[in-house]
Amino acid sequence: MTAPWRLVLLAAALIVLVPSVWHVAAALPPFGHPSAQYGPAINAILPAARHVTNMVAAVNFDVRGFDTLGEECMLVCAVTGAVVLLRGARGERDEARAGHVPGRAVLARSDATVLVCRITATLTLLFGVYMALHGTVTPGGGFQGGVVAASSFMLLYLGEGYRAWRRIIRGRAMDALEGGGAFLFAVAAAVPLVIGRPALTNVLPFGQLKDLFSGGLMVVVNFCIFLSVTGSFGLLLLEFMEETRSPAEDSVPDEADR
Amino acid sequence: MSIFPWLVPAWLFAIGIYGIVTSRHYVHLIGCLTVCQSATYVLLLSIGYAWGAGPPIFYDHPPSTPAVDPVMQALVLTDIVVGAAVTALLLVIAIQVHKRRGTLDPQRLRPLRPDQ
Amino acid sequence: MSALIVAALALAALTGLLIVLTRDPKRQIFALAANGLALGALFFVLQAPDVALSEIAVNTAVTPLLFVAAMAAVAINEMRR
Amino acid sequence: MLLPVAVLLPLGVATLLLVCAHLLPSRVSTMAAIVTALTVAAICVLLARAALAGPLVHWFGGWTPATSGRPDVVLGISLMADPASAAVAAFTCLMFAASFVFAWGYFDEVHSHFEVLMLLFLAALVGFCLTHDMFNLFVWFELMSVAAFALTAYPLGKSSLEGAFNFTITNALGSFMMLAGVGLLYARTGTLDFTTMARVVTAHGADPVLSGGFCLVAAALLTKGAIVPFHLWLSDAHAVAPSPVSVIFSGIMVSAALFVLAKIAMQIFAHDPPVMALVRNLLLWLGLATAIVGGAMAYAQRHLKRLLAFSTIAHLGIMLTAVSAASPRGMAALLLYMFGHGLVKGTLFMLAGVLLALRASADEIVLYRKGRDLLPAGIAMTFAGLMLGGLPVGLMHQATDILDELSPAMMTAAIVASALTGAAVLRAAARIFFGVSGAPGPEMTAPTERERERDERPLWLMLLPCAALLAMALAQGAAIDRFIGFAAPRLIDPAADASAPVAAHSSPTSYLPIALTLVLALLSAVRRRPVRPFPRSLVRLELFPFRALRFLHSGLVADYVAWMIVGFAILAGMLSWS
Repeated sequence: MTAPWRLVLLAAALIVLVPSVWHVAAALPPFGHPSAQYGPAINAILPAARHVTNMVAAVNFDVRGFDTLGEECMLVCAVTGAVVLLRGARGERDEARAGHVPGRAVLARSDATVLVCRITATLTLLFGVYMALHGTVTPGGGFQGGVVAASSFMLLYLGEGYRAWRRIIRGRAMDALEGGGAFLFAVAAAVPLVIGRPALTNVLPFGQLKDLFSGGLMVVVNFCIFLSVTGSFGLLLLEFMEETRSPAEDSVPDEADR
Repeated sequence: MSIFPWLVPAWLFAIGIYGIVTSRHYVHLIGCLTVCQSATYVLLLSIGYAWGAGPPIFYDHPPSTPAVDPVMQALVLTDIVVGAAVTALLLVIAIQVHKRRGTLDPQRLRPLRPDQ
Repeated sequence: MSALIVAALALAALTGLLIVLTRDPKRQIFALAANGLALGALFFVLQAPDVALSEIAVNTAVTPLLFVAAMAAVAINEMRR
Repeated sequence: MLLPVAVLLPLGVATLLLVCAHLLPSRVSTMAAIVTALTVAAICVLLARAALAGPLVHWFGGWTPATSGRPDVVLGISLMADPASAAVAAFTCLMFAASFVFAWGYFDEVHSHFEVLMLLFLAALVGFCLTHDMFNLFVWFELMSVAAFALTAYPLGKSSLEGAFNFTITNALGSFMMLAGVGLLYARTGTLDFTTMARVVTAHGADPVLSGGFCLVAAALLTKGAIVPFHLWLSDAHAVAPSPVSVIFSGIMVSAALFVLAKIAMQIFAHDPPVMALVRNLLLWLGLATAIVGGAMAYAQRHLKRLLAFSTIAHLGIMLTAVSAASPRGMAALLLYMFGHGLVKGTLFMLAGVLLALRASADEIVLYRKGRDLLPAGIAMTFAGLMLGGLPVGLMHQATDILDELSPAMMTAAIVASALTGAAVLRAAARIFFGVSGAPGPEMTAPTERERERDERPLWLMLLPCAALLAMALAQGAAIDRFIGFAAPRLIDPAADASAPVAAHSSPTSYLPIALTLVLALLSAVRRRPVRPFPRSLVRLELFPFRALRFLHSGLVADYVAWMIVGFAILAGMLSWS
């Protein structure tokens, strides 16, 4: 199909969809007046039932924790897939140097840059941990904290350069964090089964409202997610940066028998 | 006017599709896919929004104050992180395609049709 | 409807359009980051600070970074050919 | 208590394998994967047996409906095993176990990442079948997709990467649609639990928001289930994925999507007139169209895995017509067909994998006579081709007998798809293993590629799972009839206590598919190159429809997405006009 015809086809389909979309939009509960009772019920029940203040975290880590386990595994799955696809072609050597496009000047890092990067990297990492720790109390949680913590690794790259960075951030450590976090989550979900309660039952003490470690099992789940997300995104960034290093003699497997 | 928030997701989805259909670069196409994805986030959060309600976090105000729907937020929250990972997976595929074919133009990349 | 919400929605819709219309993938990365910010702002306005944090951390920081890395990898490949 | 274990166990083993990836020899992780798959299969069989007495429900975190203290508000997520869902989950695990055995040693070099991805895939499929919560369904749908994307691109060849890219884009769009649909359903019903949602839907009746939500969810599931015009991604992905993965894709992943579509339509929307009208009419015609398009495309392929991929599309069309019956007998036909087709198609993909490993090609014309010393594989392939073509034994045939009785359109779909795909497989088998071949017809100009798979495995190890699957596909008997008859009504209403009659009367029409298959296969075996003008123009006339179809299957992701939107517009248009 040529491009104009494809556009005509798409336009026709979209025009057919316009009245349907309008129909649905007009019939939806008016914006700002939701009719669903699920959310309000959560807001009413959970603070007293679980001693936490962040309802989003309560939904994610307790009431709908099973969803989060699935999502967590999805993250692991996507990252594992990405890693397999990158490493499969490249192998696992880590001696190469950073890639460089000719004609672009390489500026030596000043001491100030190194210092600033070290400081900001530490601060970012701490901020990530802080965000994750306060997940059940204030906005934040393992997901956001993990992403922030992982991005601090990138600041290390900026400050320390490729080689030093590779020495600090190890692929295997990231693997272990990623898989380990998700594994602990699955185990934490299964443990209540052993004592005859439904999976993911919150059997730990709930703690005090507004306290850092309130929410019982939620704290554990939150921590597992933090580990796993840090590992996943760290690994992802690591493998992507590997792709930009100087390609030594990358083998392209399916060219071999052609 | 109260229909406007529902039209924004439809618009985002439609232009994302338009971008995908007309794209001539895999990486650009992946960017367009994220537009389609953001449509779902906007829709879900709009569904959960309530006038005059605060965030579903009862740290500064007592638990009895009206708050927006936390369920929709929880659904979107996890999905954003996963969405990024799927985007990464697609980018990896794009990088590998480029290594083998030297191009990222979808018009020239067709599986199992080597001579086109 | 509050003007703030309308403005945030419109901004999200516009930056989305920007992503699609920026055909050069290198420049599209900026559009992506802008869209991430706009969505983050929208989510804040919609009383979803958790989601907004997640959106900003992921879609204005990490995703554009991945795009940059991917484009760099593609450029290095190009050079090799 | 066993119910959550069926999902948690594979997830746990997969993540544990990821942690220990560098410590374990890969054979150990393969063993672990096989044992896990078989354990979960056993759990699911137990669940299916126990569910005969009534559905089993597990509320995660103990958040039962009562904990909300409000009517029609459900806080938690539940898994629910009705006999049919548990049986499909068990079947899934069985296919995975067979695929793991088949792939023994195939994926040695990458630190058990293959097993990790496959086990996550397994967990996702089991969760997908057993879940009773709309968003949870989406989560497993997405996990299943992500695992499938990565596994498709795994060989890192040109075609597999491009196929995986098309697959990812189309199915990611599908999952966005699903999420949006879940959002719409939630906006109207205020719940995500199937049972509660069904109650609210029944109370509301016809409502544009509910119709819109169903439409979006259905579009996603039809994309996964490869129904015309959402089907274009499938032939690219299944043809280029590693053979053990294709076994899963064609054997269970796509049909599971149709199974869940049936479950959602029946359990939630049974009392929503516009949605049910859509299911009964549009899905029937889409199914018929899918059967015809898939069958014709399969017949015109020379790349064996591509041929099988299109034949999967054709047979999915048959399954969709069974869904559209929206009755216990339709569900019985769907279940029987899912199992029968999955087993046969799994076998065929394994045989294609054998050829790729030992003869370094999957092109039936390139492989002409090259399989003469692989006689057991040839016999298995011929037999599987006959089964696909409607040999009157086994699970698939029982299902088509039911469809014959249900409606003429379903019968047509079954006959056309069986005959075309069966004949195509028989033609390939005759060419490769027995050196019997006429002049190539429309398949001559079909796309093909040179590729190979690792060949260190002994032949018997690869043929063992083939034989096992083929033997299971032959199963028939009173026990199966009784179980399916029991499971089918409970798929529509988990609280039902009726039983559907499964045995169908064998009428003369039930021999029609196999007769047609044999005629078509024979025709292609005696085909000669046309010399005189009249046969030549006849051949040109024959080629025309195949060319037109091939033109639509362009391999361009832009086309695929455009057609998806067209399909979605058809669904939405039908709903808003009716």
